Amino acid sequence: MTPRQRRWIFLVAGAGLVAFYLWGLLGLPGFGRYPGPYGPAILRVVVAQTNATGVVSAINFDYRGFDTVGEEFILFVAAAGVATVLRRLRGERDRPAVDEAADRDVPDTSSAVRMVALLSVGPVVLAGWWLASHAQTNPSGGFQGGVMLATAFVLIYLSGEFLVFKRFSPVDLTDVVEAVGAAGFAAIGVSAVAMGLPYLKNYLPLGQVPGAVSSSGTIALISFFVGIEVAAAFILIVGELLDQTLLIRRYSSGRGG
Amino acid sequence: MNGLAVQTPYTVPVGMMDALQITLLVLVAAGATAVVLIRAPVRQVLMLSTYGVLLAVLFLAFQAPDVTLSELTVGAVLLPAVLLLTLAKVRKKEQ
Amino acid sequence: MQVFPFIVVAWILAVGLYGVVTSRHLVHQIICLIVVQSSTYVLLLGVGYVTGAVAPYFFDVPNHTPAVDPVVQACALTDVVVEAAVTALLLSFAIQAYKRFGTLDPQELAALKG
Amino acid sequence: MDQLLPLVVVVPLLVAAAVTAFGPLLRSRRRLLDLAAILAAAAVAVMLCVIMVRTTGGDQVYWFGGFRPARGVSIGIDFEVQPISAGLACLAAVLVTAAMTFSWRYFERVATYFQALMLTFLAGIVGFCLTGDLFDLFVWFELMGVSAYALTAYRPEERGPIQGALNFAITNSVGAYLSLSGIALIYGQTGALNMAQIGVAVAKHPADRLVVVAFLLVIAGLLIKSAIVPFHFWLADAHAVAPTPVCVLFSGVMVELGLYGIARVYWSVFGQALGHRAAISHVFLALGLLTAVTGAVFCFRERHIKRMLAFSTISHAGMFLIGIALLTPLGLAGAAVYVIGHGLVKAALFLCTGIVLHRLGSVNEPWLHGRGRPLRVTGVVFTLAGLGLADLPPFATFLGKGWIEASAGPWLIPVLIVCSSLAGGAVLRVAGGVFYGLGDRPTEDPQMAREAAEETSETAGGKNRTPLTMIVPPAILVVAAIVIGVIGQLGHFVQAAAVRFEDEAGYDATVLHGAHITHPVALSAAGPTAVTATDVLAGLGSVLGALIMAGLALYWRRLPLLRAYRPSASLAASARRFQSGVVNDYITWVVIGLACLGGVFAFVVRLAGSAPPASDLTPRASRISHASPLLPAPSHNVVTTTRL
Repeated sequence: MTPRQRRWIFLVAGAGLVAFYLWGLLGLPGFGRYPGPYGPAILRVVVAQTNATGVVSAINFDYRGFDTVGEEFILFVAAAGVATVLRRLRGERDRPAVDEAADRDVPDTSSAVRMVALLSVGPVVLAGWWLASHAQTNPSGGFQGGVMLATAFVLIYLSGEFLVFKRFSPVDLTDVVEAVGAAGFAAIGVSAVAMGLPYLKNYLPLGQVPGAVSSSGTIALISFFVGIEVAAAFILIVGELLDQTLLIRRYSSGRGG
Repeated sequence: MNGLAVQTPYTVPVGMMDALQITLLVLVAAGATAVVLIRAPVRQVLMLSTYGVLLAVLFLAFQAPDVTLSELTVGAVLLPAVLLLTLAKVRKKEQ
Repeated sequence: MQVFPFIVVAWILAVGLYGVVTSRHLVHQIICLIVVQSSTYVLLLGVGYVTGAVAPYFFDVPNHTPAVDPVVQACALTDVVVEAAVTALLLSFAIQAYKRFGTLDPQELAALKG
Repeated sequence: MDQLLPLVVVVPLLVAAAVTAFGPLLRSRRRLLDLAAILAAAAVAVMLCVIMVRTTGGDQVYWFGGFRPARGVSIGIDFEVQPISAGLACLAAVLVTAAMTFSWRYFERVATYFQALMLTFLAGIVGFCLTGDLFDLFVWFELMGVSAYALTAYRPEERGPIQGALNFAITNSVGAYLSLSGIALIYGQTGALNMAQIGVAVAKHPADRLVVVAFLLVIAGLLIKSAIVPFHFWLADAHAVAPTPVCVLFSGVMVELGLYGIARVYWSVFGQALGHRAAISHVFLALGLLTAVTGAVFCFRERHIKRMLAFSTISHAGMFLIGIALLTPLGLAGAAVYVIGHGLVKAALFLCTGIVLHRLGSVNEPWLHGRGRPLRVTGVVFTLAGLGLADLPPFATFLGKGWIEASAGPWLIPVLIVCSSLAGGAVLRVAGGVFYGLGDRPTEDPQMAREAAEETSETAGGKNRTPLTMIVPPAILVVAAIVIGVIGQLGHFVQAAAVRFEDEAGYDATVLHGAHITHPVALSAAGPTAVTATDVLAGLGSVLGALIMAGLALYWRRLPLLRAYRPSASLAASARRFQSGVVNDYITWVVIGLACLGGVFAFVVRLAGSAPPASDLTPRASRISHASPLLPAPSHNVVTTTRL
């Protein structure tokens, strides 16, 4: 198909598909009239059962925790896939910068940017940590906290210290951390099985006060592992891309693939 | 529906909520269209970031602060950063 | 207001698909895929919304305050992670495609014709 | 609760994480990690075998976190395991084990991530097969998909894998998002994610338009995954370029999983509400026929062996869809056995192709002509597998196809014979030409030489012999395909499983009310299990047809008629037009196909006018307690506790 044909065919067929989709969408009960029963059933029992006041986290890490196991491993696979696809290939280091821009060095970062970036690393890490450890109470959780921690990494890049950072944080270590995070979550579930309970059964003491940091049993623990996993996965992904943009072609003896 | 609403420190009157949501929905629809129609890669990424912020605010109006936070960190910051890195890698021949 | 959010959902899906189909640049195409997926967030959160209800957090409101559906929010969170993962993977493919083919136009990647 | 059920998903995930974590530390002892990964896959296969045997006494339901449903409302996620789902997952585990054993000596250096990705792929498959929750289905579908995309691009130093992976990933992602839209849509109406619970809820509104749209959207992603025409274009691209051990899984189970998913959501969620069984059956039969014929024709013209096998998979996917679309237990049972048999022989064929690539450095059929003579054992295994693909008695493929034909009636027999002859004929043509040097030596044209040169080996070093780890797995798989075909008890077992799979009311009661199916009908056969003379004749007919087609293809230069017309030339031109390699085209086809299907469904369900037959209107919820053929009313032991 030529682009022109494709566009016209799509406009006709797409209109049909969207009309069909709308036809179904308009059969919904109407916006704001969610009929239940899933949500209300959980809302009725959640605080009593888990001592968590952040219901979304309670669902993600307890009621539907098994979904989250799969989700964590999707991220794990993506990081592994990015590392596989972007690994340094045979011959790549021999080839000088042909298709890549040799004229683009790491830009010299102005000291103002560098300072602001470095200064904000601390607060961002703290915010990430806080989010990851308050899953059971507030709108937060391991996922958001993990992404926040990974953002700190991007800030370090902005500060122009990427090469320094790389020296201190070998990718192998990030790999290990990521695997520990992903496996930790799955292993918490297995520990319940080992005690004869159902997989991912929330068996830890729930604490006294609903919404306290120490409440809600395994939810807090799982959130912590998820935070580690997410942060490590995104650091791996961003790191691989930075590798591609900055390092490959400039150093012939990098990390072999 | 008013019988259902309970006064909380954060309660917004239903009518105002409606107006807010409609505005945000229009903005989101326009944002999505803009993201698709802008063909210059870097500008498109910046538009995507804006779209991410719009979505995040919409989700807040849908009473979903958790999703807002994720959409902000992922859709408005992390993905655009990753996309810009990719574009930096492939930029040379585009020019 | 009854149906408007769902019309927006269909619109986002339609423009996203239009972008994927007409795209001449892989990064652009991947971004359009993100737009397609964003229609599912709006749909998920839209169907779980309850007019006048609060967000499902009970640390400062009484336990049985009517709240919007928390399940779709959990699903949307999972969905966001999936988006990030798939996008990262696709971008790494795009980088390699650029290295192998010297172009990012899907029409000109020609390893697999016929 | 059977504690094995979570472990079959979690064990491969944990081992994948461990392999990744220890990879850098144990660089000098790589074999340890390889062994751990293979053992993990084998352990999953064994566990699934045990689970499958246990399900003969009744479905197994597992509630994660111990959240059992109360009063028919589920708040957790469940695994609902029936013999068919456990069997398909078990096939996947067996094929992963075989493929990883094969890779032991295949890749020069197996990078860390290969094992991890294979194991996560397996976990995704198993989770997808066993889950009873619609959103959970999507999660495992995505895990499977993401692993598959990464595995396709495993050799990023070449052009093909990158483009194949892009086409695969973009097409399937669009499908996955459409599926998710469908899930959200049905959730908006029913407020449930548990399949049984949705099924009960939607059955209260028969043929509702939302249900129709949600059904089509949910199966959109599955139709793409199962490569049903016109959603099939990505498959040939991905298969042609993925590493051969990975192709084993793509062809052997991934495509079939899409069909399994369609069957699962049809029977446990939408079937009762959609009604109009005859019309829906006809729509899917038409899709299946179109796919079977298209795949077979394209398969026959293909000269790139991996692409050829890919098109044969498309053709077979069409035949499986026919079996499912008959909406009878016998057809479903036939499809199940056919999937197992096909998975085993197709895996063997891909592994043999991998050996050819390893030893000879190409998969270009004309170039390979006669060069495979030294590979005697490989040739024998390949030929046997090819005969199995052509449904030779007593292969399991023959058994499965026989049931599908018996259920459909005589009109289907010639169609399936033609398809099997074309697909099987292409494989036998390769066997004869490459391994025995039969037929006329093709003239070396420049294009062929270029294609052969483009194809580089996936392996390096040690090419003058075939390691045992490479030849033993395909041989075992072929033998297994024969053994399964001759087990006498199999017929009863599979057909009973199919009856249970289609028993919607029984499914609902088992999941939502903890009922236990003990009725003897569920444990015995549903149709004729004896092999009839017609079956044997049909099987032999397709083998004969395959041999004739292979002969014609090898010796066509000696037949003036064929030399004059060269039918394959025009086919090649049309193939080039459709199979363009441009992902934009593929998405356009997806949209076209879905718009057409949507129109048909809308017409069938809403505008056909006449009320559906009375039996379709029986609300499913009210049927639970008494109407299931398998569920005697007193056997309910309803569980109402929310938490353990």
